[in-house]
Amino acid sequence: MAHDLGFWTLQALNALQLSMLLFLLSIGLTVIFGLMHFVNLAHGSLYALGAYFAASLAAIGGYWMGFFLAPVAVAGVGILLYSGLIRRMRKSGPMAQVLVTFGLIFVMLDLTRIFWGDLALAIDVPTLFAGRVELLGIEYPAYRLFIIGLGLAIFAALAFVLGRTQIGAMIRAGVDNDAMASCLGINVERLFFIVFCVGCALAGLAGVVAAPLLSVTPDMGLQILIPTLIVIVIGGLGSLKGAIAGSLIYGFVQTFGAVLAPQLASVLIYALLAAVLVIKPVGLFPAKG
Amino acid sequence: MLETRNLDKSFGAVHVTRDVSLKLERGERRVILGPNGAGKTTLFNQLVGELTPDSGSVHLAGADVTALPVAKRARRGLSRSYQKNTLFDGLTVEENLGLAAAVHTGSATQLWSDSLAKPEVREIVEEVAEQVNLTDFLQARVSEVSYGVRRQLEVGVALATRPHVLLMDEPTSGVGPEMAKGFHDLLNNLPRDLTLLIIEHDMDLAFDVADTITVLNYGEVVFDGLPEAARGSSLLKEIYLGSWEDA
Amino acid sequence: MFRHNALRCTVLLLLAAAALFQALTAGYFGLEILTEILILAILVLALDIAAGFGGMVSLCHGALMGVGAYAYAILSAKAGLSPPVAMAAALALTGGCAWVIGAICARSHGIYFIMATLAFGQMAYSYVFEAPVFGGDDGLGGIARLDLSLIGVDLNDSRSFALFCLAVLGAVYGASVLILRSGLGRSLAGVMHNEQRMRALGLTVWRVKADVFGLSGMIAGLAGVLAAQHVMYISPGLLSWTVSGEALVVVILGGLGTLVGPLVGAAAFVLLKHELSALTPHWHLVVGVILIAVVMSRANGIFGWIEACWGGRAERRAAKAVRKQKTKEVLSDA
Amino acid sequence: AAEENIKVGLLLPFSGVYAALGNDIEAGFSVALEQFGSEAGTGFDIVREDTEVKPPVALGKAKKLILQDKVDVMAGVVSSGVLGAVRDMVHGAGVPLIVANAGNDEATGTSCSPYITRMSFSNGQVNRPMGQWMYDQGIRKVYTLAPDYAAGRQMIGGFAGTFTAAGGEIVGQDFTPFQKTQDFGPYLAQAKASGADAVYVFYAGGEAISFVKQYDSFGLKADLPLYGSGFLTSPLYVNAEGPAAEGVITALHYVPTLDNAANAAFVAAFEAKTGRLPSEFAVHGYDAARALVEAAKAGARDRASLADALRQVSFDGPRGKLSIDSATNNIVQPVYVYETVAGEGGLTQKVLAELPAEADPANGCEMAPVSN
Amino acid sequence: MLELSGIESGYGETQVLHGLSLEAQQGRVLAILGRNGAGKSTTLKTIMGLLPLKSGKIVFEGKPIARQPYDVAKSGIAYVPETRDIFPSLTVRENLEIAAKRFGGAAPEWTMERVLDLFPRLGERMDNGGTQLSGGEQQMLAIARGLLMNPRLLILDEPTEGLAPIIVKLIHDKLQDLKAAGLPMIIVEQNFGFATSLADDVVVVGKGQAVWTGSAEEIRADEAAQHTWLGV
Ligand SMILES: Nc1ncnc2c1ncn2[C@@H]1O[C@H](COP(=O)(O)OP(=O)(O)OP(=O)(O)O)[C@@H](O)[C@H]1O
Ligand SMILES: Nc1ncnc2c1ncn2[C@@H]1O[C@H](COP(=O)(O)OP(=O)(O)OP(=O)(O)O)[C@@H](O)[C@H]1O
Ligand SMILES: [Mg+2]
Ligand SMILES: [Mg+2]
Repeated sequence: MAHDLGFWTLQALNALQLSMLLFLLSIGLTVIFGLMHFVNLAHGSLYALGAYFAASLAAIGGYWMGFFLAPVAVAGVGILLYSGLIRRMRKSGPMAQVLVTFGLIFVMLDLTRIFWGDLALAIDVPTLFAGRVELLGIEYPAYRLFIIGLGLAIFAALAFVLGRTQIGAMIRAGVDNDAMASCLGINVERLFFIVFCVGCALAGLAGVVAAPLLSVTPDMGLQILIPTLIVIVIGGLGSLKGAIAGSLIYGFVQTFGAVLAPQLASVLIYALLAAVLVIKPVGLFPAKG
Repeated sequence: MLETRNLDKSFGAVHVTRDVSLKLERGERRVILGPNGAGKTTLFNQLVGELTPDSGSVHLAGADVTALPVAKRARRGLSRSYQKNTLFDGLTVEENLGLAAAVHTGSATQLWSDSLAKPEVREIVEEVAEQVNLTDFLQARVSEVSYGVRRQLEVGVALATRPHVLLMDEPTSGVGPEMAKGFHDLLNNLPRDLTLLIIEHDMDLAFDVADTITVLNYGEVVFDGLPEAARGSSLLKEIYLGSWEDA
Repeated sequence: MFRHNALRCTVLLLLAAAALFQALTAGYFGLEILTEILILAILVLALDIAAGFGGMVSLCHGALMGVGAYAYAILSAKAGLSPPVAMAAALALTGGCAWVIGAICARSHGIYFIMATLAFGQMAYSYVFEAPVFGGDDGLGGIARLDLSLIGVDLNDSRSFALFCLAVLGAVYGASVLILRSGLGRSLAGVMHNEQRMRALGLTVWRVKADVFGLSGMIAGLAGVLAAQHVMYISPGLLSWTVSGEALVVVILGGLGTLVGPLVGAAAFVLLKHELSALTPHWHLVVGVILIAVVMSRANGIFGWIEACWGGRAERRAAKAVRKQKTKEVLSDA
Repeated sequence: AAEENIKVGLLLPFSGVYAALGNDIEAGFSVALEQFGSEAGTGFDIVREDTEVKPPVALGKAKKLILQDKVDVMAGVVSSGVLGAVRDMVHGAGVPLIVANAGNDEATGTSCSPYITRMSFSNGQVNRPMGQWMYDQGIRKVYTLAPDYAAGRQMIGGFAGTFTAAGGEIVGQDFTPFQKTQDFGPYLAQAKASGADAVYVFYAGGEAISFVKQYDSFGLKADLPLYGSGFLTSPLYVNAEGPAAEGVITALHYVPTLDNAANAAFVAAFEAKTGRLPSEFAVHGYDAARALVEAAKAGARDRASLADALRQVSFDGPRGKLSIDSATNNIVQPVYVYETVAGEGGLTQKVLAELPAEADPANGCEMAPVSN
Repeated sequence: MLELSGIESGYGETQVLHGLSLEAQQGRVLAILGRNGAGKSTTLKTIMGLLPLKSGKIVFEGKPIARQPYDVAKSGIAYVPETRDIFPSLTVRENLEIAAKRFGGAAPEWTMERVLDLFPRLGERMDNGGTQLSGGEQQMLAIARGLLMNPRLLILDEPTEGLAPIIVKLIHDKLQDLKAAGLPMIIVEQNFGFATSLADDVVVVGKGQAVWTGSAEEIRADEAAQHTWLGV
């Protein structure tokens, strides 16, 4: 098959779009996971929850209602989780956290089944981004371009907050040594609470954004968990740079792997993960060192 | 016994080891002095292999070991203690010493016998516990003993590999005068053929135990010679020995 | 470092007695469940050796178990080797795979180690899933059980098979204790507590990790061989990461690094699952809530909770110190 | 009295990815029992077990049903893996099993059993007729896509075989990692670049929804019409697919819009019970129960007689005339080509053609008859 | 201004302090001396709320002290721990910036410039990571960080540990200045000379209790006490 330039542009955009979706998801996880050292395996469930909220809200008030309210609703669930469980778990070992969040996956999976049923739901692409756009000589679905743009915008905003502001430095300090940080008069508890909620909201946002593209099913959270973990581990925990790099690598390897080496498509990303960890045991851009 | 040739190391723009060449004879006891941040610990890390120098080489007993990993150098008789305690916190003092002795006696990877129960390991553990005054603490968990005891154990673990060359990074830092004195006695009782390289801020101790003194400043060897010469050196006084009591 | 104490011995004896009683008296479904517990127990023992005593938290033990199962199935059903030979070969193969994975992942820690092992597990899963020789996702049937008729035991009988699994589990437990008490096991404890220092003492750390991971993988492979013989049919689902995840949950639920705890965890988990799934299709929900409750009780799993009730002050202190240490280690690696 | 009742074990997934299918099958099953149960001359006791779509779990549950509950007959099984796992057990114990979904060709091929009767479909069966039909529509070059697992390969294989035999050409084929592919963008670009006249796919469940929507969002439907196995636009998912599914042409053994009396009765009863239109899965459950009733009507009561009677059932059901192929115990049924079109209450299925029933080739099935 | 009476505290079930009492006075420097493991650091950690108070009372400026480190800091106490606890993922500058607060109010106010004047070495390392500093540099940073909080009470745990004598002298001078400016301090020290030359009052801790209390001159003169309690 001879492929022209347009074909490769299209694939590059596909890769970029997948990357940005993963970025939205993994940045939330890396913020909670890397910064708070909290192993939140239930992050994928929050993503699924975001999609479900969006589906229900969209049925009432259209896509944009879901877009704006679902992340807030997921953050609300985050608040419940935080005050009920996570605050008490922050100082427990990672093993206890794995167990609790594994339990949460089970619970949330069944709760979504009880509330929304086993059948897949769907949301329509918002009319603003319906259709396709002429770009670089090809036609590309506008909604996918929207995802790319949204991902980049969130990346820029977070890079600014974490890297350039006082609050970003305080978050990192609290992560390094929360006892000492509180001795310096930093309200670590409140800081982490905010961080956790933002992380949840971002997971919810990823769910909302993914919903029109995919289908909304109870197991979507579990399905996305592994890719997300791969992204943050390839990139290195806790760093924004790592999350974006990991997402891009995942997106491009997955997309071009499917095109160039279809029989290896399912193994390729794992092989890459293993290779990265052999060469750099802490990922490409870990937070420290 | 231990030699470096033109060792050089930078962290980004910070040049921490500048062309350092040292030579320790067998049985020599050398103290490294130098202000904070002079690069003493960094030098140790390069000697044992935890850091790779940018250029230059490290020689142990005549052989170039620059490319060898930490463990292989250690098995050739190079042992160190750390400035910041690096112990097996959840285990007892006895087990801490036993692990080191087991590696030394080669029983650390055996599948068919308990290394810590071996007579040759037990013997070393008891000897070392005696040497570093830990006989009473053998059954205590490291996480539960005081800092001073941990400091002694830090040296004890290094000794339990029965090294030919022992590097000690501020062994008396943070311990009281009483323990510092005990440490002094320990040094005096160590076999004379053990080669010692010690980083120390305690002048009295340094001048007392040292056969030779090396002074580092900004990663550079600024003095290398006998203690007597060091004591009189104005350079040393200026960069280092200013004492608050003189004020 | 592994220590046997009165509490552990008591719990162990009680477990063995309960299993034996069950094996001798239970009906068909009871034996099914018992066998399931016993096989899971072998798997979680393997995982506890690596994770609880070596800090190597693995998400590929399910896959290793699958490798053992598939190796046995292919070698016995397709290559026509006799079951004992196929079994030995399967164990050797799994041990070898695990050794290589352990050696490659040795430099990673904490979550990185988990993900590295996950990667290998998923590679094995994808390969088996998509390979037509292994029956793809439809799986492979017609697997024979070991023939012990020489000593008058018919393993095709559910009761005999359950007793056989119990015997194997006993042997594996004994072997695990020996491993942990050996020079290798001691060094492993050292590596888990402070890898840097072990290296500085002259230990080739990656070898120790690889050796232990290999042994652990071999035990997981044994669980796989038994699972294949038990079900007499295997499918790629065995290698899925969720199996590893569930095993990990069982180990933590039971009590990481206690060897006895995971056994309790295996029994509790399987029984809970069966009781609940009979009651409601939403048994995941209940299991999830129970998991959360156990952790919130702040003990080191069920066994930690038993320990606390037992009340030995010294015990508790020890457990706490060790746990704290572990926490610190995994965290500082992350 | 209770002793004379036939004890039926339902082996279905009620949790896990196929829970929706399990529920639909069960609903169909009970609708049929309500509708025809009185004709059987005996009652039915139902024991349900959740397979969780995990073969070892399913086998454990099957053992429980067979050995402990001592059921006379079992029905269910959604995934082929589960069917593979329980096959030897069922065959060995001589308990009849009515397969209500799993479609792998081997089940009524090399590993067929006189005790296993399939009332659903086989993977090859529902796709094979489409090869000739599409060729007859003037389509010459086709690109195929399916998930990379046994069912995906068998479905595509069934179609490709007849399509190439008719003179068509498969210009490209992709098998996407099963349940790991959420973004079909890369594959769609490949298909577009391949120069095919049409695309033929098999996807089901969540993958089907994502696929259809993404296919539409790239604007491919106009130049490159989408065909496939009918699961792609099953009534279970088609509403989630929305307008993207309009105009997609697929083939399946059942759609709820089939125009016959039996179907009208079924649809009405099913809607009354669940408030939904029945899917092909519901009809599997429905017909499985119906077959059971037919067997009981013929006087069968115990395992052996039920097994024997089940392979001889034949009736006019919602899908048309059904019978069991005595050579393989697989169902013989017509296949319907339908287009998904906009209707009053959402999307609906417009039947374009009924392709005649055809028995599967024996596929290596050798079966001893059940002794009477 | 800070008064501890009969406090009991420790790590989990290991009780370290057994009814320790001491008092730090407004405008004065209190030195806590004692052998290794006596419980000096434990006392400070208990004050800061890092360890639970099992019994006894801690009163700061007439009010019972809060039990969360954050609230303790807010009430005007700055703490320089033995282990320094520099934040590794922050640069030196960020380590300092996040501590810059105005909780207390001892004039003159500490600003970034003043702190860098005090420790010029830090100025050269402003954009380095916190843990890329040598031990001594980290100690300077920890003290600088405490000062930037502009505390009403400064608590220092072994501020001279691992420092070259020239830096020790520098720190001594600077602490002397702070004392002159009226900043109350509590200092835990191994360096007897350093501590007693700076302090007004001295408490010797032994086995978790205050075993000797008096002025700095007294302990300097009292060789017997020195020998008994400190082993010098
Ligand atoms: N984390 C801990 N867990 C249990 N016990 C501890 C812990 N830290 C210290 N201890 C114990 O508390 C006692 C007092 O320790 P502390 O650190 O207060 O001593 P110190 O007077 O500051 O001594 P040093 O001069 O060595 O710093 C010691 O006996 C020590 O064993
Ligand atoms: N990993 C690193 N990255 C960057 N710079 C480093 C790193 N480690 C050390 N340094 C710098 O190297 C210099 C020397 O540090 P080193 O720890 O060797 O000093 P030292 O002589 O042991 O001092 P001290 O007596 O205070 O322990 C310091 O300026 C330190 O900031
Ligand atoms: Mg140093
Ligand atoms: Mg102290």
